[in-house]
Amino acid sequence: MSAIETFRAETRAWLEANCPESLRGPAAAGELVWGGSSVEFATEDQRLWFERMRDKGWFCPDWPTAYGGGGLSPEEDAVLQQELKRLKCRPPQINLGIWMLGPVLLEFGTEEQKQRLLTPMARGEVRWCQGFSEPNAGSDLANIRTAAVDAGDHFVVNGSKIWTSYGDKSDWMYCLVRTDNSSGKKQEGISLVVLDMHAEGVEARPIDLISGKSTFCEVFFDNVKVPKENLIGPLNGGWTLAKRLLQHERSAMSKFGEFSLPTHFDLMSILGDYLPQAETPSDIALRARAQAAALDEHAYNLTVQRMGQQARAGQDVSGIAAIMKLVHSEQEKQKFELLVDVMGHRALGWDGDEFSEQELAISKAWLLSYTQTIAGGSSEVQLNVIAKRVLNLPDAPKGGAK
Amino acid sequence: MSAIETFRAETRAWLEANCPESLRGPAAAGELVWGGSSVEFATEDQRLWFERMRDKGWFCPDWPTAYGGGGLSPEEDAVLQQELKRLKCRPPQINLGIWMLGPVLLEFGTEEQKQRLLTPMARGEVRWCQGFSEPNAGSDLANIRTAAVDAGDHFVVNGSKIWTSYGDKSDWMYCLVRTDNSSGKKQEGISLVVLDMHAEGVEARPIDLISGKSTFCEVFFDNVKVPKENLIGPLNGGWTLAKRLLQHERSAMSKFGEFSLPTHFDLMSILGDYLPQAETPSDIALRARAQAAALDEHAYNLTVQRMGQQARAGQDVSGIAAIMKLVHSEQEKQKFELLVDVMGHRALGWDGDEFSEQELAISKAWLLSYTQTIAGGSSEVQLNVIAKRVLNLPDAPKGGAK
Amino acid sequence: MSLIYNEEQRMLLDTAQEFFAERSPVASLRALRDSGDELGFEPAVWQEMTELGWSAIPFPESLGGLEFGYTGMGAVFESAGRHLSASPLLSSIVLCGSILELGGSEAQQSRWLAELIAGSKRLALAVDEGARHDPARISLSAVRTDTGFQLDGDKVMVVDGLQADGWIVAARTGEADDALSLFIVPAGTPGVELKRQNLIDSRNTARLCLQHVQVGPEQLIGELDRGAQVLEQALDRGRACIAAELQGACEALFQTTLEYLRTRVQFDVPIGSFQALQHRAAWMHVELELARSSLMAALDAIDSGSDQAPRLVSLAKWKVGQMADKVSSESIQMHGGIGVTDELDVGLYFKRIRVLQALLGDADYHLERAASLLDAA
Amino acid sequence: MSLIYNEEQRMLLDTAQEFFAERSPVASLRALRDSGDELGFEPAVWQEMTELGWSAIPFPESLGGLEFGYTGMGAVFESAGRHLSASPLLSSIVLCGSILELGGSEAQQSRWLAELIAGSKRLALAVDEGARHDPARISLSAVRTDTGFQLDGDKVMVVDGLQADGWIVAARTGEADDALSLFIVPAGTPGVELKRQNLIDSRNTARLCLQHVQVGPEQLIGELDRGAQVLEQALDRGRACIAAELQGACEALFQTTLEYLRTRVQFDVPIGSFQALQHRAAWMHVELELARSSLMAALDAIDSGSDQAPRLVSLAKWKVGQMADKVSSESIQMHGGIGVTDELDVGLYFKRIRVLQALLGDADYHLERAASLLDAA
Repeated sequence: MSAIETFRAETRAWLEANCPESLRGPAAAGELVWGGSSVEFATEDQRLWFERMRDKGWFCPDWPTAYGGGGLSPEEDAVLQQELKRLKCRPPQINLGIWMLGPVLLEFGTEEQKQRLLTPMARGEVRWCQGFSEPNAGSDLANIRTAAVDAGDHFVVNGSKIWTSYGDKSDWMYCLVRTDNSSGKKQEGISLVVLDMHAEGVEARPIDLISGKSTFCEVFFDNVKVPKENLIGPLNGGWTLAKRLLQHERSAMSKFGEFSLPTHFDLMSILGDYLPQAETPSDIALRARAQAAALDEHAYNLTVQRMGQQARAGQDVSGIAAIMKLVHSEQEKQKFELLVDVMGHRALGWDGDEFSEQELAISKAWLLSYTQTIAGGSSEVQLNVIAKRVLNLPDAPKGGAK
Repeated sequence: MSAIETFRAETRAWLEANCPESLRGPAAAGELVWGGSSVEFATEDQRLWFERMRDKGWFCPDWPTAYGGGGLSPEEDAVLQQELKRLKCRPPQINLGIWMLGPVLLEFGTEEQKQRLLTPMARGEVRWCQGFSEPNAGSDLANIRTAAVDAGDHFVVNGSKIWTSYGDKSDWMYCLVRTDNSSGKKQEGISLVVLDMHAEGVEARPIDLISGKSTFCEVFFDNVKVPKENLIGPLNGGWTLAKRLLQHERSAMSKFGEFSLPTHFDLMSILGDYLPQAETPSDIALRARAQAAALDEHAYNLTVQRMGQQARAGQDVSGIAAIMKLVHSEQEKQKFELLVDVMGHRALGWDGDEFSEQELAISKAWLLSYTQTIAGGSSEVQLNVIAKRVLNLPDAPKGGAK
Repeated sequence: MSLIYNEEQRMLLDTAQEFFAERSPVASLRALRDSGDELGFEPAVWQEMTELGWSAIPFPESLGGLEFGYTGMGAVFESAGRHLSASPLLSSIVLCGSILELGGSEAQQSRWLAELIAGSKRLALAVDEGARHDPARISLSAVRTDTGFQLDGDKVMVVDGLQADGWIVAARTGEADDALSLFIVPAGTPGVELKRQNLIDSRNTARLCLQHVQVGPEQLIGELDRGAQVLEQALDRGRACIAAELQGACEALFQTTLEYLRTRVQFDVPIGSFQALQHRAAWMHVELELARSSLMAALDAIDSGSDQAPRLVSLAKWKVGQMADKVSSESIQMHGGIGVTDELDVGLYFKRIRVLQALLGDADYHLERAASLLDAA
Repeated sequence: MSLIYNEEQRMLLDTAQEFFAERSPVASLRALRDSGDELGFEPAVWQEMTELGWSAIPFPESLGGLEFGYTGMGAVFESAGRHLSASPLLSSIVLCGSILELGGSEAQQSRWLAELIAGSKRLALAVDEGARHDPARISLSAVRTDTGFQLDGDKVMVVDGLQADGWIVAARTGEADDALSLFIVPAGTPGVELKRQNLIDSRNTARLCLQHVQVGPEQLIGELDRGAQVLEQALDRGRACIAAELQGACEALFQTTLEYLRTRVQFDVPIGSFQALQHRAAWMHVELELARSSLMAALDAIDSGSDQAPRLVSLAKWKVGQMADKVSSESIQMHGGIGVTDELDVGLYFKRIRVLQALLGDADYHLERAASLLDAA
């Protein structure tokens, strides 16, 4: 047996022995464990699985053991991922720091920073949030105004961030700040810092959305002191690091999505509940519209599969990858619009006993679907990217996306 | 009885006595008389009506009698138009010169030009065509390259025009030419000239469209001599005149449309023929799509009416007027797409006995409908105009429409 | 056919715009929502509306009305829509008032109509039973008893049903599709229960549950089994007014969106200079104009007593509804991130628009109705 | 499920691209059209295609085929679509060849199949009767006689029907929806008349009129009344190949349009820099990608003998058809004035695309079919 086969056998055995049965298979919303200083476990199994994986260093299996990682080779890491998937093990924790900041710190951080920041991160002791978007920036990410002013051994940060997921529950933030206003090009003069969310002058307020309470926060900085050793990478060189971070966002999001039970509402089955027999012409026409949407969703799922096959065959998938977020978010919105047509006022409930739990969940998901075509790169930005990078259409003399 | 009432009574009596019965009511395509040197009459009635109206000066009732017009006051002209409409008299001739060039000549022409050009025009002896569009211009009308070079007492014209209706059957053309290349702004350096289509070096070739033969021509100029007295308005001042001319285009087109039998295909009645009973779900859904399109057409027709009422009430109609061409041409295209869905291969015929006359007419009209969203200001240009002039959205730093 | 407001109607429109802007702006709706107010409108505002005579607009003079017609009513609804102003004008005046005007006995009219117009009493109409509007499928039953009628069944989407002084209930009294009868059920009648249906628009919407509810014969409106025609006529007036409210809401939302496009700067230029957004905004303008024409035709057809009124009302509700779906969706998207927060009013417009779209028949319902009325013609 | 071409299929694709580009470019179609050629394809090109083995691709080795499958066939059709290349590959090989392979007797197979593959004979399939494809409503009748069968009725949209060596005719032989039988009618049989249906795509399309046509019992394919299943299976293969041809045509047209957007200058900039056009082009790209995935799934399902094949074929024909309508319309509009002239090839693509969209079931037909197959599953 080769070394890697041995590793596979051992890993499989360890997982089978150590991953509690109750944590195999997808988790319902709210049942995932978020690592951090105030980590909470809903069950004893969750605690066990968290601690066992932590102690193996397998929160970050491919990081060096020096920083709390598992020290696995890429081949071993791949085997571990396969075995986790085979057993349908849930991730022992969700941690944006590990998935997004971690790789950038490994690449760009100083030795001191790696020691100080990576080790507790790898032990799941710190909950991280992201401070990129700002109220005035929108799709124009580089339009950063939150200022970090040099004050000798520290920066003084003033400004605000928006769309910070779980900003009110996080321990630390990695954050883009403006450290130089003199350049005409706004991508210059931006720096990446990490800051303590418990520091004086930091306030995180959850944002109310059209769908109600949300996990997004607006975060305000009022003369927040950030020690200079918390600058990551070069001063004014943050834009490059930010782009690198965002490259990790997609895979982080997909990891998150893979393990949470999808709150997927199946159009045709709900249609079957509310419109069991389409008898009138308008019901028949409505059903046909729904069928078309369901077929389109099928075409999208086939495209996900095809992208995977092309990638494995070593073919360029940039043209397909560029459509995925756009298509998925627009199809979801379209699907909920159809559900509202089908369900009538049953999909227009806000709260109260008059509507079933599923009906209220659909109303909320419908309203939230409007967020999905805006957040994480609006549909307009996606279309611009396709036009320019995939179709090679010429740049307008000036301008870009909403 | 007031003078105007007397005029109305006399006019009514004259029309009733002189407009042949056969020329009351709309004309089928091809049954209209086109004035010009080789005017043709399909019936003796057509000749009579043409000559009688000509001799009254009523081809151009509101022009001065000095130039062959009828010399009517605006009030009298309005009465004449009402009475013509009351009796449903067809226009005695179609003449682009009278409708479009005439008013501009009256306003900007020299006395000599009015004498020389207006009088035969007013007698229906000259058939005029328009030479504005060029192959490289498209929606960018000012991008005129056909050059008129000063050669002492005449210009030498080289270049070509496209989309000239009936260029091959016309006697004269009014034409935009470039007389100065030195300006950076392309609207400058353009002049308006009239030229003899029978002159040496002029060649008009009908254009084949995707729908088959068309009445549009491409017109080529190979060292065509144009005497300087044929320059209309100031040298290099043609762009202002061209804009004025185009203002007359809409009313000219509507006059043309008003009197020709509309080749209108009624969606719901054709649907009734080809899909008398919508039984399958797909047929029922298709019928619902057609019904929606028919309702939209109804909304458009109501909007035409509303625009008229607002205009008569002295209200601003620019916001409505700006949508008319866009909506009508897009709805027509949409309607034919639906007809193709309804009629299946019966709408895909090109020629031959295997298809009825109406089926072949629908196929051609469908293909031609693709021309309508491009010609006379593409849908993209219409949308730009609405965005900028009606909605006051800001200009892009640079750019415009396709 | 007149498709524009005349001078008097225009004056009314201006007055109403000013009134709602001052007395019932969007902030009022937000306050009602945040306080969880069950009534869903401000009684003082409603009182002022009645004093301005708006509750008397549609009724003949003989019944204490102004005979100003539904085009005038449309002007008021349009203005209310612009500011998302809540009042029982639809439920108590247009719907229930119409039923009493068209089908009520003199006794019923004298008992109720003056008080409805004065705003001292309110009635609410109970029609819908299923998830979507479909008066042909009413199943709530009314059975004749020795002393009158017994009503049993549930109604949903009863607009302004909570705290009303009574309800007009459409009940099935025979097997034929249109064998419907209309009954007044005064508040306080035993067996009546109300539940709040808290919808996304935060208005007063109720489920009305009737269990062995006894009403006297004097509560029957018009003849037994013959209520469908009066009901449909009243519903059509309501639908036209809803379309007017939708049109007003969409025009206001569109103006807000245009203003955002003109002023919001990204990538160093106003986002309204991006051609893709310009073209989409231009299409929204197109839809608003087409919808406006359909709306005016419907209001005019009601006022002129045209037999085309039902078809034109369905055309209007369909076209305005189509437009409203598009305008409300696009407005959120064009506002970007801030558009999905509760901070802006965009979401409030969106939610009210979507409820109005569903109310008394959504676009699908009215497409089929318009088409079938055309086939029948 | 494999949704990408494997290496061998990719090589075939490259070969086919080169072959059609050189031997049957769009100019060939234009020439055939302008000469009014009734055959609609070039026999020499067809001969070369058979020599390259493409007519043998789908058949088992036992029948003289290459057993290369329909994914491979899709590669050839896609390439033909890119260049609008005409050949009887669909009619004679995919449709009629499949019927003989799936349902033919040994005698029938040995009489026809080798010659079809060699290109020395051609058969054409006669299915459609109405304006739109609907095999469930076939009414052309075949009645048993002393000597065999008598066929009476008309067929339309018979692809490559003119100058064929025979036709496979789907006839009704019983009252049940699927009581269909398939007959070979050799050319020269008395009572057969052909009329050219000159469609916008200038191909060989015929009306086939059968009047008291007598065929012997040896011309019946398979069992009496049991033809529907073989027919549907052959049609599905045809539909998948049509979808492949459509996909190829649309991809080529889209490339042409992109090139035009990049190079055509108006208002001093390339029109492809206008954001409104960029976004529309991006949506075309999206549709092409979704259609491509559906197409590949259908081809793979046929090759793997999946019971999902009919549903996936309908998904593909629907999705590719939807995409094709959009891409063909937008391509004309984006080319502006020159796009509606016959000078450019855009119109030729448009016309062929629209005929292919209608062929063997348009998007509406396949939406319903895909949905009903899902319901049944």
